Amino acid sequence: MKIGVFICWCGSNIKNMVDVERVAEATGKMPHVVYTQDVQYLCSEVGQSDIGNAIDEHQLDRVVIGACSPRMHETTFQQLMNRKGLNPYYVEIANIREHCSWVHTDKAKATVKAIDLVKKAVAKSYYAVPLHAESLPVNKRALVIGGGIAGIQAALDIADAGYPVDLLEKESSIGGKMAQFDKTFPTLDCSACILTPKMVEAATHENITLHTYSELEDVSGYVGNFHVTIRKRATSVDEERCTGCGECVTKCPAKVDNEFDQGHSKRKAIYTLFAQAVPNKPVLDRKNCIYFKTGKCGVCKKICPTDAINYEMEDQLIENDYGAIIVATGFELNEPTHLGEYHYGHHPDVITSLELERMLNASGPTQGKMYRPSNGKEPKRIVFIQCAGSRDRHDGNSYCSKVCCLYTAKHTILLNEKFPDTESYVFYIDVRTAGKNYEEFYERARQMGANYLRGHVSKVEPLGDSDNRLLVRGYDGSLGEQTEIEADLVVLATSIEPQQGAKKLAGMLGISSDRNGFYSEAHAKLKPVETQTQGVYLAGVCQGPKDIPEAVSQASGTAAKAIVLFNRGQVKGVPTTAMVDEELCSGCMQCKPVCPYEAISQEMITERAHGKARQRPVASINRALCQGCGACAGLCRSGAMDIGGFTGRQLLAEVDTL
Amino acid sequence: MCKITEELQQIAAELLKEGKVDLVLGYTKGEQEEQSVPCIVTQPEDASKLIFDEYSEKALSKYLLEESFQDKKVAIVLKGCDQRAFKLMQDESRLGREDVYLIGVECPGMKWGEDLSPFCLHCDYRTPAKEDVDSLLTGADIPEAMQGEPLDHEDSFTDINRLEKMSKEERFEFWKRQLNRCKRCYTCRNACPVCTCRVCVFDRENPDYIDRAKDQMAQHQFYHVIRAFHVSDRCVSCGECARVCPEGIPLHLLNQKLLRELDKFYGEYQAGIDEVPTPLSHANADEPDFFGKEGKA
Amino acid sequence: MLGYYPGCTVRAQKEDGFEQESLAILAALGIKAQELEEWECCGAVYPMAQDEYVGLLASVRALNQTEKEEKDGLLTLCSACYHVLKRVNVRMKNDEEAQKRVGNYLEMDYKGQTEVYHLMEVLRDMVGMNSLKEAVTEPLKNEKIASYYGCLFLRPQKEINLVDGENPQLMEDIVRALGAEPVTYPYSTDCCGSYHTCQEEGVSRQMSLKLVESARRAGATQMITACPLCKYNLEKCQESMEKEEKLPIHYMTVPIVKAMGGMKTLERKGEAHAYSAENSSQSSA
Amino acid sequence: MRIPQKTAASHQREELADIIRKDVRDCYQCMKCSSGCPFAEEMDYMPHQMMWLTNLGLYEKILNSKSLWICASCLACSSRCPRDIEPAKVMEGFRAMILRERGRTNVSPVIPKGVPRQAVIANMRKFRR
Amino acid sequence: MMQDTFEPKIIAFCCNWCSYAGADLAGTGRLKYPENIRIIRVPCSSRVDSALVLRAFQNGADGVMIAGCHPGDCHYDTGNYHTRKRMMLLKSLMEFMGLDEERLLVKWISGNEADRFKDTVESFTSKLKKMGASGKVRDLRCAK
Repeated sequence: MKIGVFICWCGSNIKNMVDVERVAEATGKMPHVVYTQDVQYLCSEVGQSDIGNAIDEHQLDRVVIGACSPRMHETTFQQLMNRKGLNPYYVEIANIREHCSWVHTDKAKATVKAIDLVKKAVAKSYYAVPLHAESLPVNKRALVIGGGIAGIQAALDIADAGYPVDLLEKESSIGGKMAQFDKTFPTLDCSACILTPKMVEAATHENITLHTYSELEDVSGYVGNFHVTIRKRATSVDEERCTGCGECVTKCPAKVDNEFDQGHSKRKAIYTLFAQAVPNKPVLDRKNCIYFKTGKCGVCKKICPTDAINYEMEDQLIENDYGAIIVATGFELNEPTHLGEYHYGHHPDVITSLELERMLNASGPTQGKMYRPSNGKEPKRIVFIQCAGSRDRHDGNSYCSKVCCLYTAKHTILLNEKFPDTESYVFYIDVRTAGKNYEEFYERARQMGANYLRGHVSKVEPLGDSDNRLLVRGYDGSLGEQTEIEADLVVLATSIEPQQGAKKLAGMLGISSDRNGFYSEAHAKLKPVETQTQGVYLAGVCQGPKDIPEAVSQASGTAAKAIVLFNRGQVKGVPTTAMVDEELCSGCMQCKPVCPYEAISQEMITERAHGKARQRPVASINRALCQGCGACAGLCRSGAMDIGGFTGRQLLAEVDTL
Repeated sequence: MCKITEELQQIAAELLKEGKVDLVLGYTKGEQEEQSVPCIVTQPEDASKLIFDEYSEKALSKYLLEESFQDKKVAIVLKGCDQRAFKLMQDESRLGREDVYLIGVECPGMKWGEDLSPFCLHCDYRTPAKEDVDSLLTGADIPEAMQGEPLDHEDSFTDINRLEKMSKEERFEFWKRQLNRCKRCYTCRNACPVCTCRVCVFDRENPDYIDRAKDQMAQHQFYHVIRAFHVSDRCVSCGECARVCPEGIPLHLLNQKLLRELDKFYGEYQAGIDEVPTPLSHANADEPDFFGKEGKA
Repeated sequence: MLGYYPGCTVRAQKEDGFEQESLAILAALGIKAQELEEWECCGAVYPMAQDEYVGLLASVRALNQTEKEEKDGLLTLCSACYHVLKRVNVRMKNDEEAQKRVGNYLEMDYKGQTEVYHLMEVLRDMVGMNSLKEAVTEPLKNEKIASYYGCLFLRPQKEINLVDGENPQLMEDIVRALGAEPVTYPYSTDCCGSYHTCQEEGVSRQMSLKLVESARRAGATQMITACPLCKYNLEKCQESMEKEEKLPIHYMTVPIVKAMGGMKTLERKGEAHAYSAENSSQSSA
Repeated sequence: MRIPQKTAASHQREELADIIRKDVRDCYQCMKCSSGCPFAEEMDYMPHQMMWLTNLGLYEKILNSKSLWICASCLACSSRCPRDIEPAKVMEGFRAMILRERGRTNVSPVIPKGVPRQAVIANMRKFRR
Repeated sequence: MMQDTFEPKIIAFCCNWCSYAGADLAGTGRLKYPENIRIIRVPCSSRVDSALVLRAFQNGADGVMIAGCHPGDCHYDTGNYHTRKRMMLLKSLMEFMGLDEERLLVKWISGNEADRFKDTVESFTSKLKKMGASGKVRDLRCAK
């Protein structure tokens, strides 16, 4: 073992407070140290070549550096080692700048400390082991979970880059929530007009396979190598045979509330989700089908010209391997029945924003006409209540749903355009319009006549009059007065919530959720689309409330991450992973539950003892998953578990030198 | 002869006769009246040597790890705590259930000098669960003190309370007196049924955590702290460690103290009864933070 | 057998008939209640200060007394008593500090075991709306009745937990069972002015008048309540009106008694119940 | 108004916190309390303003306000407050502070004849310790 | 007399992602603190086991500090939860054995809390100065 010690002056940064020559001299006396040198700037070209020359000249195999923080230049020196044909983990750095010269004022004491720190690094280097990063091949196929706008965008981007994508959607059509909207803010584009082409493009793209009416059943594996089982629910309609003629839908005698229209219309038991559904083939809702309930009927089967109806169809399990998974599962809207003061669910004329959205939609239940559910008459005075369940710690979600301010402005604009004699009143706490052209949009809403009143509504109650109208009791902060409005229709801006099944999915994927149930990104600023699980990325509202452009750009972000991974073709783990000394390990697996990455598993090894071959269990590390935290090593009783670069022996050597 | 011993001899003889097992690991009477020692019976006619009484304290399960027991079909006598240890070994993949025939026995409580062991007074698992063993022998003569509800931890290990009330210096002096007697003979480790590492960390030469030649306080402290830690959440409370100590060091107090802390802050857990992972093998956000703003740090 | 806690207000206003009618209705429907052997004033106000415990004592005594007398729960009629007893009970159930402090002071170990009931709760949960409907002999066909609960029965909903605090339907259900039509009217969950009737009479008059007017506009022929103070305020605000202008304010028991055939009928039924209960208990003994 | 040099002392703020065990800092001024307060017309400071004065530490204004005594603890505000602050409890806290300090308030309770006893007792307890 | 000249020896295990970075930031900001501390870099506070801590004491450390990310901020998600569990146990065992558990300091210091790092080192150093040298766990083998 031949160790070279190099002490950096860092100009005057170290030299002024630490006697570098003394440090070099003191450490030079340590065993195995064959060369010492102090250099003005080790990180410079000159410094680097000094080290390089010393390595050549003295056949050094370990290098110890006394300089700035390893967090600063560790990679610089590791690359140098690489160039010199030495393992990068044979370089050890003593931090004598940030942890010594910069924080102390007594040169004598600082020099003593610097000597200690370099000695510590030398001792550690005695026990250094060469480390290599493991690399594994990547399966170049992506799975996108959720066929809303975010999922569609991510799938299209990846597919356009030339990689195959499977797009999973639990409903019978892709499109998601955006398909239910009428217009989009702040441009008032027709939602369907911009969404439908994307849906069609996704369905016809040669690299995209749609799995509608399907859910995730199981996930195993890790980045680059996920193994996924998809459950495709039985549609009772043979996709191959069905031409989508719609005869069955017309003739089906069973009528149920249409969820897509928020219950403001009826659909059949065999149905397509909406007119522009993709794929445009019906599915049979067995819960409401007369044949499935009573055994009698069978009208759809009789009438189908291609004999596509199959009552015996069963759920299908599809298994596939993927390199990356994009989660774009979207959101649900809170049903505000728990906010008793707003009378939702007790009076038909108290509705949610999404219900209003469907009413305004020309292909919605009223063909774009406004009506009061209680009596079918056109409402003249409409009151909007913001934050109905959002920012509400008492009886709702404590976070801001982010999009309500803007879509309410949109609603008032649309109402004023289409029905000029309606009056809109908006009770709000704050109006938040952070976004390009959003403030202007809010301005436009006010200019067009929407009345904004700053104050939260305390109660909506029936007036008890013949018209069955509502009394809205609020407060106008500008007037400083309680303000009551007799309203024909009350619209609640309900809160955005994670999907019901979000927790279960998180469990399958090994990702975490925040306190509100939205999926957690790996880093709030710098890794906004990644998760703690490598190879799993987040797009859209499943990660937190956001509007369409944000969801779309996040989706493209996830696509870029997946494409980068596929282009590279392999995943490289960190070199400083855990490692198991099989001789010591008894396979007790106490370490397994400690690992946050599920990188530890049990493996059987064969060993010869007393003349016999015997199988025995040991812990085994998946080096592609392990991130090298060492929580397992901190627990292992026998010391069988260790961490490369921070082995028990190395740390002990450091402690012992001090 | 008590009922359990009688039935035990019968079962052992049958198992051996029918060739179901190669040997039976149990207890026999020792040289002194108040002593029972482990014993291996391989012939049906020797089954009459086997006994089970209030001196059958030794945890037998650990023998199963020894080389001489490998590749043999073994029947073993297990009281509650010993069965917990067996279960833990099983959970920790140290042995399989298949080749071992378990004879569970109802434990009447073991002697601790003149009195009953505090472990037994606190124990609520004297008898292995029926479904966990192949045969279960009950009908032990239970002393009065063992009938009814087991004692709380506080009431059985009163020495811990006593020590906690002392000043720090008194405690230090107490342990100094105790630990200075330690010869590091490792009998406590060897007897412990949950000390099941392939190679004990103290037997390794590199790193040399302990210098066997040096008889020094710091070495004793190191050994006993780390031993207590390795056992802590996995302790099955058999009491063997303290019982076998030739110097009579109450070293069980260390792991019992840790157990008490674990129970207090993370909920009760009984190794070998409750499912793994053991408390120290998992941690989560909801657990108390001692080192935040208000912590004792 | 329920324990019965009359409370000072109801006891002092015996001539109102609220107590007599309530007990007669329950007896006729087979519910037995017996006055606690000892009780004192509940304090009329729930102490909101979290660091005060003295205000809890009187109520805890009554709650504990109920348990001591082995009653199946504690019945009360007055809104204030119900509010205070129920909230103190909730606090005793959940607040360990309160358990300790009150326990030490009263030398008893009370942890909120007793259930507190109001008349309307008993009608809903023990009698049932169907049985009540069956007991109606003279349905109140032409009455449109506005129910007024008063704050003490509604809030805080999590603790009182009697009805939906924003959209209560219990008294309305009773009204329906009696064959009358319940009236929905704005402000029905607002305050009547409460004890401002002592201090700022004008304030409470004005607030009560708003309620009465609202009910009248919605077509009510009478208002009912279970709160003595609400009833007082709702009546007092109409004092200066002509008799025919006034909206009658009743205790909720008044229409029930009427629909069930009057007090005489009720008393007869009650005695019949008592007799059969006595007989059955003798035969089983 | 000019914010005075001295706002509420920390011991006063702590006293309030001890009584009510609520953090008024959570108030984001949605005014829901004021919008549903049946006594609002009689108040000099609206409930949401009382919360704001609390946050600003302008206790003097609160302690001298009419609103403090107009509030009858009907709990309409508390039951709807989206921040769970319970304005009625905060007001009660201030009343308790006055009562604890002086044993009585400046208001002398009026007890007319014929009023139900529950009102008499509640009224007494509000103004006297 | 002794107290004035006594310079305690402190060994600190700092998590690479938070406390080590916090110490770096203290350097970048030229904050000043006593020279007594020697920092050992670990990937995560959970890498430190009780044996290392004890060894440090045996080796003559007067104080040992383990610094990790604040709960909820662990770079590895859950590492510091393990640390606080294990170190709480070690501290109570030390206390139970009459050892100076206050010589073992566990602290959460994030990568941007340079001031907190400095304050911690200062207060720990002055506390150890007051306590004097640690003799209770010192291993004579290691005496230099």
